[in-house]
Amino acid sequence: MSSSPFDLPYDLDIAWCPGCGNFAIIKILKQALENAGIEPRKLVLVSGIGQAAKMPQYLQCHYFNGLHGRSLPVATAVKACNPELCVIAESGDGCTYGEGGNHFLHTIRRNPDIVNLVHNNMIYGLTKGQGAPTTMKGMKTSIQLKGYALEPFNPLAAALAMGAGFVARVSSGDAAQATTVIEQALAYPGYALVDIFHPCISFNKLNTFRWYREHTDSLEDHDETDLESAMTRAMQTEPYRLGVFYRQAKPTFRERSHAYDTDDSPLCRRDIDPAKLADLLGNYRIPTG
Amino acid sequence: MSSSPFDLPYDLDIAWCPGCGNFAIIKILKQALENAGIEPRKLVLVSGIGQAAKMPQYLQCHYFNGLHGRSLPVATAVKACNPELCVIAESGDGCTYGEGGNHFLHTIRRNPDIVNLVHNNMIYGLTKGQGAPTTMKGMKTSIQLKGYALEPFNPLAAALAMGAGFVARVSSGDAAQATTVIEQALAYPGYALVDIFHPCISFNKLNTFRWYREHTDSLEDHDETDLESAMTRAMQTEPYRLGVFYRQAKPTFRERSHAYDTDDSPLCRRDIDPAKLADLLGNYRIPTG
Amino acid sequence: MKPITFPDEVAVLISGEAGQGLNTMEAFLCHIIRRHGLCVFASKEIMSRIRGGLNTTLLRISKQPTAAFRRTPDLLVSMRSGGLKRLDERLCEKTVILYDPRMESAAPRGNGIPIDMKEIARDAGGKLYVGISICGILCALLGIPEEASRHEVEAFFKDKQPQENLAAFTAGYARGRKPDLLHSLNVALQPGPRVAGRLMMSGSQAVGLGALAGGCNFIASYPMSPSTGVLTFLAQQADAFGLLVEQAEDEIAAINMSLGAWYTGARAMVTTSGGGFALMEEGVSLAGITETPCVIHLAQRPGPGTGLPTRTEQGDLNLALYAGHGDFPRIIYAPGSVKQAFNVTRKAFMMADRYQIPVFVLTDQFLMESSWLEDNLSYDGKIPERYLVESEQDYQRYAVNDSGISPRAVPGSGQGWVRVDSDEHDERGEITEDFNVRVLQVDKRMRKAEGLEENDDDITLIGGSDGDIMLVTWGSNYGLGQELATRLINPSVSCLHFSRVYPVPQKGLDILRKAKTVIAIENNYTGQFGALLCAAGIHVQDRILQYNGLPFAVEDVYRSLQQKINGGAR
Amino acid sequence: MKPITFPDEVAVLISGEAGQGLNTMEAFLCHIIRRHGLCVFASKEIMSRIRGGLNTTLLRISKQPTAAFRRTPDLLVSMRSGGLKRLDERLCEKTVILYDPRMESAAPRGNGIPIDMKEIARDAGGKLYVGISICGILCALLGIPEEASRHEVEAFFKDKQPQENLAAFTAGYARGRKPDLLHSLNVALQPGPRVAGRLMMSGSQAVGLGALAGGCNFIASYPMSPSTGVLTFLAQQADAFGLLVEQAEDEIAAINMSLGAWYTGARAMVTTSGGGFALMEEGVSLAGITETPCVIHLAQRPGPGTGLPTRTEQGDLNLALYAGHGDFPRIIYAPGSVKQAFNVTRKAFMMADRYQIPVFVLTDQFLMESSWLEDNLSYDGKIPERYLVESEQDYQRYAVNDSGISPRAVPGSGQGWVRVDSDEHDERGEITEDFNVRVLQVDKRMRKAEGLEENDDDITLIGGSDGDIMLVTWGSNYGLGQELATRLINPSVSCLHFSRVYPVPQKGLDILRKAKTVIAIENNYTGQFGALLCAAGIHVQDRILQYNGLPFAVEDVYRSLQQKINGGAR
Ligand SMILES: Cc1ncc(C[n+]2csc(CCOP(=O)(O)OP(=O)(O)O)c2C)c(N)n1
Ligand SMILES: Cc1ncc(C[n+]2csc(CCOP(=O)(O)OP(=O)(O)O)c2C)c(N)n1
Ligand code: SF4
Ligand code: SF4
Ligand SMILES: [Mg+2]
Ligand SMILES: [Mg+2]
Repeated sequence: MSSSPFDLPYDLDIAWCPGCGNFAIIKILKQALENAGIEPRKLVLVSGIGQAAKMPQYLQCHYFNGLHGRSLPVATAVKACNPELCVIAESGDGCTYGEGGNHFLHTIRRNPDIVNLVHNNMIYGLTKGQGAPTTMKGMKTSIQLKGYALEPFNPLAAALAMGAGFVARVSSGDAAQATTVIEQALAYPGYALVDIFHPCISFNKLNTFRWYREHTDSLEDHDETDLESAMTRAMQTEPYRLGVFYRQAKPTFRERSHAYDTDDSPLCRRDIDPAKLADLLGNYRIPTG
Repeated sequence: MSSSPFDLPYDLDIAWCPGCGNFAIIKILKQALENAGIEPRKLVLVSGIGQAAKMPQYLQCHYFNGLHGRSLPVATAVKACNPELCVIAESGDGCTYGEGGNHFLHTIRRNPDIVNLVHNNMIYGLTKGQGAPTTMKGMKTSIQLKGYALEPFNPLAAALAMGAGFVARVSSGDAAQATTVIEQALAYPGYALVDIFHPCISFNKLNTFRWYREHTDSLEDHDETDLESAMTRAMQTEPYRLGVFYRQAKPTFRERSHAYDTDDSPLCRRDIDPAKLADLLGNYRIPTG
Repeated sequence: MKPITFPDEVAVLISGEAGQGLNTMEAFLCHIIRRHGLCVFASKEIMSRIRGGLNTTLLRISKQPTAAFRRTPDLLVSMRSGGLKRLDERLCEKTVILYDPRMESAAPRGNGIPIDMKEIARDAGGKLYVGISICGILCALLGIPEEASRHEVEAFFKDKQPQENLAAFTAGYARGRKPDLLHSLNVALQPGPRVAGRLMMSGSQAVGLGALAGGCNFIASYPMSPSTGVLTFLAQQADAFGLLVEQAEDEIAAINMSLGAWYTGARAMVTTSGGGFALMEEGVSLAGITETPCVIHLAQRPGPGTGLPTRTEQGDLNLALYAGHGDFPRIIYAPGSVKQAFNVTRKAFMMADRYQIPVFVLTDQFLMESSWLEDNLSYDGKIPERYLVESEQDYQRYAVNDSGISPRAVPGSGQGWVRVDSDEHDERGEITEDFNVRVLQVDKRMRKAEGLEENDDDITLIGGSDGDIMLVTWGSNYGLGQELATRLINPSVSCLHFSRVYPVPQKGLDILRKAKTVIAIENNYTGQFGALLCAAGIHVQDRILQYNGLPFAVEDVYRSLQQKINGGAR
Repeated sequence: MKPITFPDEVAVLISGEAGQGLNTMEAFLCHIIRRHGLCVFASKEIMSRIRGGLNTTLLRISKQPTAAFRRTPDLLVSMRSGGLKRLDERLCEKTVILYDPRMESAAPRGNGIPIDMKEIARDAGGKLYVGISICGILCALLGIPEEASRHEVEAFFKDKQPQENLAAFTAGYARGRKPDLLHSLNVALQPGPRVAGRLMMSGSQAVGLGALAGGCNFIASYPMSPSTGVLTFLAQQADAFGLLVEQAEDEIAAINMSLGAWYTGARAMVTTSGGGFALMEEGVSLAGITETPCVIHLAQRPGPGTGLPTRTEQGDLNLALYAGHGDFPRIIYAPGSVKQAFNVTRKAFMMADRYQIPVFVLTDQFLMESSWLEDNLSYDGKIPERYLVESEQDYQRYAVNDSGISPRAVPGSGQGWVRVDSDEHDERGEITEDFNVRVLQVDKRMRKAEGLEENDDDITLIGGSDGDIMLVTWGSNYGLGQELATRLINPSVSCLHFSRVYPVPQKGLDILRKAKTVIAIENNYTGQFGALLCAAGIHVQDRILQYNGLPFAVEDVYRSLQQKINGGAR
């Protein structure tokens, strides 16, 4: 691997299984960050818990490795309080769409200017192979012995239904496309979802490198600004389409929150104005005479 | 009001504001239940917390009035454990789509045979008028002083994206249509979402009886089995369409859970077979000789 | 009939339904009576509904300030049918009752004075104006000059039907001067100048103002009674003070957002009640291991479950104390007055920032929604200190040191990396599975608990420390203890109030260790703070507990203390 | 060199990386050694990863059963580079070390015996088979006859590469008979007949089996180490026993589903760990106010936050004890053996159903994932009683009575209405705001706490009750206390183990009140159970606490007790 500003300057024992799709993703991510010209010292990776969520540990960057399912609220606040930072929320499919499903819905509605990378291996990796919301019907797991039976969660369709402005899917097997798409997500001003297909070689024997190659294909003749068509394609399965499904500028959380309407300085550096507070206290005073 | 088998045999002080849309909904519900031939003693209403969630108190039926946001998991389990019961999960827009958003997503994926009635007044009523997920952009509230700013939550589109098999919207102002649709929801074998537009006269000064009349219209020339068209219409706003957007048979949670594959008796009445357990214990015994 | 005289205090209870404007009446009466130069303490008791039902507001009007609830009013005004029946238990033979004979099936026992409520506001505009007419009656009875009153009405209602309100008020005032009222009631309260210049506010406002003083610039929360007032207050101040106020999708999002905000150096708060807080506990534990500061305003209401959503209790002390899995330090403040509410909320931000721990402000419905009078809040106008460092190249977020407080840097300023981890981590913030590093980090975190600064105002002693009986109160029972200690002087009764309940201030324990008889007064079933005192080796001889959803009535506690003291004889 | 002799016990520690088959080795060795007639207790210590890292399995092989962890093995087998370094602290001069010189930079200090691990399984099929070769070596050393061993291998691996495994085992067995090994180690353990017929199982299996015996027919949970084993076990039994097993979207859904299930008369359980349980607390409070039974299996791991996800601790007692806002009764069991795990889980269903309260089974990673040996579980084969009534026309779900236990009916059977409410409610289950009804219902609920039945087996006294020192243990430290009490006889040391920790059994308190010196042994930082005992008036003189993520090593505690007893002298 060629050197990157995001390489750690020391060796670290990486906790992923040798051969896991996560190794491809870290390469892709570093490249995309470099292409997008992100300064490592301005980068904050926010993650939940799971194999994917270990990603921040392996990059030279700031990070907040929080709770299972809770990367998005943390990431939203980090960006809101310091807009100078580049904020990525990165976690697994179980973490983001399972435990964190409610935040997924409502973060999209807020539209903070963050990138949401979801390692979608269609399984719970770290807890050893239970079904995830994206697990395919019929797959047998240690809990779903007769095969996973729920409707698979369609993150792209859900995001579009919530009004997301940047919705994409890539595969760790196609590094070139994945890098470009993530780069674009980083450039997009608002919430950008990139669902990343990748194989869990330890627990998902169905969705292998090969399966992903054979069951995916790039979006073609697709107008990224056409919501209806984006939705139709998001609902398609065979092949699963890869690329940017939808891109549309929308007001971000910064504007919606009004916190920067009259003051550009990052919230995290704002001080209270004691004179104003003293004035306000005066309003509660019982007037004399 | 003509008498109904669901009338309580005593007077109860109803905690809703005089003139509230909820009064129309209770009438509609009683009528739909009667039309559908539901036996009161087989009916369980499960609700969360909010003004809408008080509904079960005012009907002659069994009920489980649980926590804010948590009606769906309770309802799913009640139906799963005793399929002989008719189970309705009924609550407000805040309860179902806000606090309970994650259950909304995943209950749909499970497809239990329940009806989900959501009183959508586009506001938090019981807590005195904060924005709800369905609140319209620009509406001013006690917390959103400059106007509610998030993308409104589109429950129909979300449900369709999750693979729901029965998706409908009605308005408390059109009792005839609402009654028919709820009756159909009761007849549908699987999760049936009925989002019910209704005015909160105390806190929502925008979405009044009149507003609903002027901004809604029935679905016309619509094929209920066409998912794409259902989605397109669900995304439309002016006018908001009313009626059944989508109807499609799907395997229910009963089948997906396999709990009734070989035994028809309700889970809640099953006893353990001690002989089987003794056998199983034997498997852990270190063989002699 | 000899007129009933109220020389020191008159407690007025107004009963009506939601939607009849009790809140406006309370606000207006508090305002005008205080302007007039009398003290008022107002507390309300409301049903969980928007219209209808039966709510009450209690106004204790007096020369000396009071700050506790009373069960039995001197004067009851019943504005809606059913009020007399519901409140029967709270009345005594002396209570004077203004009621509408058309609304009640029977005349009240005792001193009923019929008032034709429908009639009184008819000319002014009908039943919407009954409330303000009643205000007129009360002002007349309190001897507030008519002319001055009318000015106040005009000012108060200048954007809300000023004419109608004035007319209704005037009609009421006239009614109040009629002989049946004037001659049977003699409110001999002489106003004084000492009320002017004081502050009047609710607990919600005080917590909100304290948050501003503490440098709060971010609040994410989910509405829940009785904590929502703080969110609303801060929303109103957002523009002026540059705050971000966000309504979260749920409480889990709220606490996690607040941790994200603190991580960047912002100062965040969440406001919630027991059930909502239960959902935040995993987040509190995250704050514990990541050593991210956090400030939690927990306004209590009676549980379990949804319980009594609009009422009061002190049942969540244990919840706050043991919230979150694993062991980590925390502080719990429990203010008992608006001054304390302002000060401890402000201090909560400071302590959270300084020690990088979760700090609780534990209040309740009674504190939040009552209208209090306060000399001043002693705001010194200082900009809150920021306990942050600029990171160096080799910065270690979790550096082990003597105090246990590793210097905190934020991303985007300095040369180092700010790595924060919910897994056990080494000094750099990287995940570790090394048993020794684990122990070092646990010890480091727990070391902070030993050094937590105590302040003189964490406790308040009312009366001497060598009396016969020491009452212990915490949180919103401050005023109660004060009043009891002042009234019960033989045998000598003192009161020790804790505005910090955890860690229990050493100074407080010292006083209690020397006390002869300790009686803990708490608004919960099990006596949660008393148990904490027991664990600290204090012998708590007796407890006065209540859990019906109401605040303690001062006369109830007075009576039960009398009984305890005199062995039942009065 | 004189051979090292192990007359009573040999503790074998196997170190390897995730993916090298340690679990299979453990299972196979436990099986074959027990078949051979020796006792084995096996516990593991694993990293939070799927491949790589360094994990260990400890096998205590002995004539008499043991059930505690040991820090220092007699024999270490290191299957991966780095193992020797990492485990250095756990070795002593006497430890014999089997290692691969090609994988280690330095020979181990002490009794190293080089083994060419790559070579040994080469012919059988390469490095995948190293583990089974090692098993061959160990079987040879333990004197398990070759012929019998080979049969066991064939049976055990009949669906998993039987030929390769047999070849590798045989090669290992041959290596084990080489003089360098045979002559330096003398494992003089004579097998006996008493192991045959006993039960071997993990804590997860025991809890799962207990749930079945308790009539569990519904489980909804979200995976979380170390609680997932119970979910997996029940999934495997779903078909045979007619259970519904559902993986919930989160822990909040899980607990609410379980309450829905109980509401219908089904018997549900949730299984989770601290962080997941924190999310369930509002649901526990809902169970409290609605008086819906519920059974919660909480398998502890070290916190706060994500902490050390695959390791062990007893840090969540307070969490369970104070979970949920408001006051309501509950029971917490904390089993210390698989027999207790089976029995208390079974009983948890009974008690939950009978008293309509939440009942906890508090375990930990050590209990869940170790392989235990048990005489029998004394299963009586009784179908669990159902504490349900058929409702009459005028049925009242929350009827107030002396016991506080209102007869519970379910919807769909009987003539009455089953109304369950999370708001405070009247006897019918309808929302109330009546203060008196509130008090009646709180009192009714709390009354149940007084009548909770205690059982003899809630505590176990090992040794006499009049000894010099009384050790107190709870939960998974049962075997530890047992071993200590057996070994430390002068001065006389007894041990009192609590398998129910709340309410603390009266019988246990009685014993402790009479004890001379009480020492509480807990695997957490603050000594949470000790604090409960203190609150009950017990003087706990000393505590032995640990919080590094490992179970207590029996020799560590032995040593520190010796020191306490002899004032430092040995
Ligand atoms: C509240 C909570 N519940 C459960 C867990 C246990 N847990 C850790 S990771 C994980 C699933 C991980 O799956 P996914 O997010 O898909 O990530 P992957 O490991 O597949 O990359 C779970 C259930 C937890 N840490 N916290
Ligand atoms: C965990 C929790 N958080 C917050 C609340 C407070 N709460 C009660 S009802 C409600 C909102 C109700 O809005 P909605 O569901 O739309 O019902 P409506 O009153 O409008 O019918 C809230 C926030 C609660 N009871 N529990
Ligand atoms: S368990 Fe699966 S996802 Fe996790 S590191 Fe291994 S292969 Fe990758
Ligand atoms: S607050 Fe709104 S929704 Fe609730 S009862 Fe009143 S009008 Fe209806
Ligand atoms: Mg995954
Ligand atoms: Mg609503």
